[in-house]
Amino acid sequence: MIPFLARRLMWFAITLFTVMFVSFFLMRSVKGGPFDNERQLDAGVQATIEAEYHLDWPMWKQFAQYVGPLNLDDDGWFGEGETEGSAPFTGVLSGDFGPSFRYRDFSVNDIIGQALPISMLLGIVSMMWALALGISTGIASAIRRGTGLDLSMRLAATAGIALPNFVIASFLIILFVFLVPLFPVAGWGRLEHMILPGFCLGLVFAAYISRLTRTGMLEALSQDYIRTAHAKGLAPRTVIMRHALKGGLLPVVSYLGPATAGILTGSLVIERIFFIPGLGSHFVNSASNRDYTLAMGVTILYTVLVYGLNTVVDLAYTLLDPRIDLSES
Amino acid sequence: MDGKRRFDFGAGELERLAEEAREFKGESLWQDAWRRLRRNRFSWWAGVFLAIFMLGSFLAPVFPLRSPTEIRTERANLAPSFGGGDLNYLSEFKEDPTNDELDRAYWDLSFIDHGLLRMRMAIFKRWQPDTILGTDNLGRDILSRIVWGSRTSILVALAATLFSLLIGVTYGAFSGLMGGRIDNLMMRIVDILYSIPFIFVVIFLITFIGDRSTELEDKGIDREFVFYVVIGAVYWLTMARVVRGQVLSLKNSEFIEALRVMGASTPRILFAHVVPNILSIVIVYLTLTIPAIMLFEAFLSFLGLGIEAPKVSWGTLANDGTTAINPLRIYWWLVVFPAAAMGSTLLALNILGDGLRDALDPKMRGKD
Amino acid sequence: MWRRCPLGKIPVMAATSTAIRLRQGLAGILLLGAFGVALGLASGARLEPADFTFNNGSEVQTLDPATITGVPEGRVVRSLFEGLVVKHPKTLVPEPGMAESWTISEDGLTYQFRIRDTARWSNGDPVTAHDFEWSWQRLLTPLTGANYAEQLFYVEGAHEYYLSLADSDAPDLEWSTVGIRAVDDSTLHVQLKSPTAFFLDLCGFYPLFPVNRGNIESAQRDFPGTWKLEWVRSDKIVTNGPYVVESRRVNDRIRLRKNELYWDADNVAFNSIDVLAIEKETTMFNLYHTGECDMVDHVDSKVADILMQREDFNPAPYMGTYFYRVNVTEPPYDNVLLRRALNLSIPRKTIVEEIERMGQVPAYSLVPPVLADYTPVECDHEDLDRARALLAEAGYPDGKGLPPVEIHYNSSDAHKSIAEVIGDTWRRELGVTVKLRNEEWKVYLDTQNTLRYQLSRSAWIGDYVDAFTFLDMFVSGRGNNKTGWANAEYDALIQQATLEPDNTKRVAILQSAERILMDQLPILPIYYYVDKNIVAPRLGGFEANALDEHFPKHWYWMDDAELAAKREHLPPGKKLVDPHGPPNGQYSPAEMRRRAAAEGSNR
Amino acid sequence: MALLDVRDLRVRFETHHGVVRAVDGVSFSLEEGETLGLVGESGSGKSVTNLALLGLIPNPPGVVESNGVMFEGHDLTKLSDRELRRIRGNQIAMIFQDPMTSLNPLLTVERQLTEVLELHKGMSRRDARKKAISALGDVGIPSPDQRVDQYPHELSGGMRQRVMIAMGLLCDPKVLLADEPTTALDVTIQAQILDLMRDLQHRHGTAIVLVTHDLGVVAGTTDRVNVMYAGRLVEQASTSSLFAAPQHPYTQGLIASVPRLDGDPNADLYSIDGSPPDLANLPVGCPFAPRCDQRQDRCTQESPVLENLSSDSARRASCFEVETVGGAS
Repeated sequence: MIPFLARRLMWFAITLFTVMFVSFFLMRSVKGGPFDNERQLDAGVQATIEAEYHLDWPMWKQFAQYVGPLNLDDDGWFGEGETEGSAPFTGVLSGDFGPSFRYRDFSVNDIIGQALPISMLLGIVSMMWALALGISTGIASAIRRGTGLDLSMRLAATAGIALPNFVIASFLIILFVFLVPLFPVAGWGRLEHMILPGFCLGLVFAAYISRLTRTGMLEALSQDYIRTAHAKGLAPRTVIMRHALKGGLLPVVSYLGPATAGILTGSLVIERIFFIPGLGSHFVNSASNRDYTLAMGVTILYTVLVYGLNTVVDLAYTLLDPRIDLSES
Repeated sequence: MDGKRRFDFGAGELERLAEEAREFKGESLWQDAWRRLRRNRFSWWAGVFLAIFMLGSFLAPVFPLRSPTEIRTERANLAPSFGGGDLNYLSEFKEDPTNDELDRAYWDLSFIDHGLLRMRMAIFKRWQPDTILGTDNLGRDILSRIVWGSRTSILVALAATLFSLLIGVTYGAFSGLMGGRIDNLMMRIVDILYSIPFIFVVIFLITFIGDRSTELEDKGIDREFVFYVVIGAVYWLTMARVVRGQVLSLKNSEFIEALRVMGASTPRILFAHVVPNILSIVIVYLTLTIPAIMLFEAFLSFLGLGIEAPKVSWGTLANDGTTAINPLRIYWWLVVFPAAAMGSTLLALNILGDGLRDALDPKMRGKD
Repeated sequence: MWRRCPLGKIPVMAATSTAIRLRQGLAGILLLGAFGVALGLASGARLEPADFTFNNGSEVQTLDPATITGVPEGRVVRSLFEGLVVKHPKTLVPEPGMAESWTISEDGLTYQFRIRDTARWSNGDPVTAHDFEWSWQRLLTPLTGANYAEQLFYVEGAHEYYLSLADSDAPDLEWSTVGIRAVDDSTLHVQLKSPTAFFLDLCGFYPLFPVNRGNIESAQRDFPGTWKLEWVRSDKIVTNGPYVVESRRVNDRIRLRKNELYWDADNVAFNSIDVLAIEKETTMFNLYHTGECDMVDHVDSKVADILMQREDFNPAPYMGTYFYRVNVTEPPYDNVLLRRALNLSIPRKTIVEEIERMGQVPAYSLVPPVLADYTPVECDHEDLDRARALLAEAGYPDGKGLPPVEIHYNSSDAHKSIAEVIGDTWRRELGVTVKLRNEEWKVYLDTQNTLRYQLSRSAWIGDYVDAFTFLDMFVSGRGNNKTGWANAEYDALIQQATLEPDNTKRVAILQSAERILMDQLPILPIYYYVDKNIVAPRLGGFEANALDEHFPKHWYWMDDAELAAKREHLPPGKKLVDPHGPPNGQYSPAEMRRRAAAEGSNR
Repeated sequence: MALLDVRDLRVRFETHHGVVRAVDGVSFSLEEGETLGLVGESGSGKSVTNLALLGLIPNPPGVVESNGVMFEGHDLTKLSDRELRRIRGNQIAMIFQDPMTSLNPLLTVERQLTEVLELHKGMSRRDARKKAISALGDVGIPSPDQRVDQYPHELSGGMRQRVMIAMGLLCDPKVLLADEPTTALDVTIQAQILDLMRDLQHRHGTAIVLVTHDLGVVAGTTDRVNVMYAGRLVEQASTSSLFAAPQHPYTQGLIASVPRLDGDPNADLYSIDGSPPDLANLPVGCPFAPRCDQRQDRCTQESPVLENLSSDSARRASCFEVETVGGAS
């Protein structure tokens, strides 16, 4: 376990650095800057602002400053002490993601701190709903394989990935807000605000989970030990719940890592339609606003989440499947 | 026969085993899969539906439809209606239009499309049906936009899938064949690329390449091409992993071992034996990637980064449609029909994909 | 990372029974835990509804009045801060704000403002002339990064002062060289360089709003690295307007709370206002429709025809023009004949009637016709025959030989539709090929700034009520010119206008400048803007005006009687809708007092 | 009366390739405490017979018909699922060929043993655990109190089969259906397992149906033998008489192909030519005819029936070459 985590950590560091490096330079190579505006700034003012955020520095130095915690000054080398106007932030390694260029009254830490809990809450709601729906339909469809039930459930599951979620969301709003007024149309703060967006967001994942469960269950049900369990006289329900389900859900478990990351970043469409101040919109907005620091912040956050979640999933896997030995590699 | 027969493990026996393996995995695999696919009624019909759809989409210029770009604001937001005839608002074609005039009515079309359009004029003259599926806010014909949009969507999906296939298969196969440290390193790189939020990458690639479009267009690289490459570049990762896994398991399998013992060269093993085996999984993956890419194209349209006007795609249509949904008045035809076209195609692709997977899965062999 | 344990190797570690139980209960525990967290978070996030909620269109960049430029920022900042003057909500005529009175010298060069004694910051400190002097000095300091520093360049010595600070090589000028002086706590003296007819208007424009020196300097002291974020935080920011910031969440809402120390607090009705940052049109309209939002700042044109028949939607013209910039630096667009041909064949009527559909007016000039004293000079109206003739004269009969016309715009449905309609007409009527090129916002801006386009979609909205805010833009080499167009005669006329104290003569000079612009056509005007606010019928104190600026300070809920009276005067054909707000209204306290008095006298 | 009386058992699978008659008219009986061998090549229907007895053939595609599978006065094929489950694992237990796949890899040995006791004996988890440990001890597993908490993959192949046997014998069943219990094991382990089974049989008095293709196993373990070919019984005899004088040509072939220590080391080993028939397309006449070296014309036209030998009324065979009571040669 410990060597496994140590190795993970090492790769994590490498991955994180690579991601930071690539995103940083990728982002800067795109035209347009954070302070471009429809009303063109006076060239001097623009230069002043850019200098304040060190955008006039050579790229490598900006990167070093961003990663931190270094104290670079305007002359290009390690400065002595902080000077006025320099060092708008102390660097990622000291936990400071810097000020946002677009939302100038907030630091990236503030923004993530506000948005992450909301995204996580929405993510949890939709993930739970996706799991409940996906697993139950998946099991039912595996058990009743080849029947009408199987077919209709598979069709329903496939329908979840056959339409863009903004189309589904639009239909749902017409249906459950205007025709049958059950839910609020948009907004965030109360429990009933989460239901429609949670449903829309979870639908795609429910569809995938349902398919994975079905395949996993079919695989598990074809195993010899299921025959053994039947031969023991166990009721079909016990056979499925105790003997097949655990193995059948293993593919779902390994899907949870990417799925959770996907739910956090893929919520953009849902956030826009339902006006939810979550994290998803920052993935796109920060890029289109050239909000370099926020974009880097969410990218790093995403990397950490994906990596962390995958590690958690691998650990959970060992709890579910005793055959897996983490000390092997 | 349960060990009742003693094998003489000489070269001849190995040859036989290899032959058997090839036959089993190669030719009969396809026949077997084909048979099983035909038996799976839903997948079969999904396939037939798709084939018809693809053909229809290719033949779009032959259908008696208005140009998808023809704006008739006096006929905006018309509900679906039937009927037809030599309608007076049909003005786009003179008797014998030149290619330039055709391009003006549509966009820069290929010579094939010019030919098809002329064929249409020869068949239907100036006749065309009324707005069967209604018109949008600029009075453009929805049916025509859906049919022509299918071309863009299918093309984007196919091209991007093909591109992801190209990179993914090459990378994955190479990694799997090399094995060891190289494999490990190559897979680490894939892991790292996975960790970069890919929405992000796409937006950057689109803007990055987009703002160099003027220079690139001289080299024949337009926005649409960029689009294929960008999406393809994002989707190759999964492909690489899948292929690499398959190659690894094949590499260690008995029949490859047998071929190696017989002294078959690596390229021969690769192309004659490994590739056909990977193909099955690749085909399954394709039918599942195409829908994913179509949805992604729709997502980009939602962000306003989709296909450029005047061309249409299902993504732009679906997005246009949803903006027409509001509590005051629901131009339902603007969202229902594009959604239905997109939904049925993606559904069919998914069902076909499932069917192919079942048909090609060796474990399912001989079962139903 | 892991793989299945090979059969031969068997770790002889027996799992403890705890681990086994953990394995079996894992899924359940995880699900329960997640559900618990969800419920906990959900119950903690409840927020009481505000007295009034409106959509601001997008998240504000900052609350610092000196550095903002956008319309959404303006709406919020005007509720938080107040300048020397405030504008009348309907006529936009300057009225006393922080300054209770002022005097202007005969030559129009000297202004003397008297700050009102009751002017208070939200922390209780008095607002003094020194606050204005300090804030304006801050505005004129390049390090502040003020986009609108130029609005003070009409002041004596201000431009020179600014330039000397911006140029690191030149010696800095003393602040005393600038004509801004606090004579005492309540007297502010301003010396202008040239008679600027609209200087009073500028004093009500947000860059010239005062900010609290103590507020900024204490943040500067306590948070040296991050003071720029710190002083505007909702718990720290000190304001002098009708409202203070109670809370903020990015991409969600700003909760404004009535400032009880505001000098005119007695006339502020709403105790709290929520400012939403919804960007999606469908969503904002849906929220309005369900009553969760009482005012929406714009709507999708697809529903315009229905909305036009409703009492809550009354678009009115304002100072904005939609036009195409033409890059005149490169052939073939350096040919004025071609520009004229294109201009003569823009289907403006179709665009306003079929795409925009909210009563927009086809534009034939840069300056919109909403100014009382300025009649815009128009270019020629549509004439397809003449367009074809001009095109032939330019050397492209029937469009032959003309390379594809590329229309450049930023990604948006409306811009796309307009470009499509124009392209369609040019294609059919002129025989030219048209290519559309959409670009993501920042790239689009970059393309415009670096003149790498042929035709580019643009718009301009006036900053203050004067034609100058438009015409000044196309002086050669100006940052917002972005067409490469340079005309010495035009430049001279604009310069001449700034020096002319007589308004009638000044207008005539500006008109001759616009005549040059409309003759040379570096821009192709398309339509004039209308505001697109949907406003709850019960909302009182909301007036349409030439700048589409609105003042929450004046807003209140009408009671049923007043609403009924207002509905008496609706134009015919308007449908009534849900009025929003409480039936008994929520009048401003002053109005309540007046009514009570009136009732008393009746009795 | 026999403990288990199988009368004319037929199992067919309805597939798209046609109807596969996996078991075609098999009748036999099992006396208390005896060991009955069921021998044949793979695909001869012996495992299917076993599964059919306990109603473990999935339907569809499997269809089971018979004139009765009588166990203690009940016809097993007529029992409801619930009643049948009460017998499975309790009075008739089953152990399977491959202990690797027949044990659930995701559950501990304890869980897999105790669930049988909880189900059939209504024991508490604690008591069941004690009983499970002692049962593991009975089958010769060292330190059973530790092994009981392990997972199948942590045990060796032999141990796993011991666990299977322990599982089968937990409820002191009257009948143990053992489906190739030693096939997957090393020869030395095979002997140990067989000894163990014999030992346990003596102690518990369980009757065993031993399905195997290994004549060596049959010779050392069983009291009587049924030989199956292509879903039919071709010969029934006591073990000693079968080996002494095999009657059916197939049985003769089987016995001749076993290598003998006393045989000529240089002589080629005998093997039966050809391969077992396709059960979906059985040839007319005797199914063994195509491979039979004593084939007559009649063999390819008529199908022989299983009849008592005229020489030994305790034996039966189905072949025209053999002198039977009913058949004239």
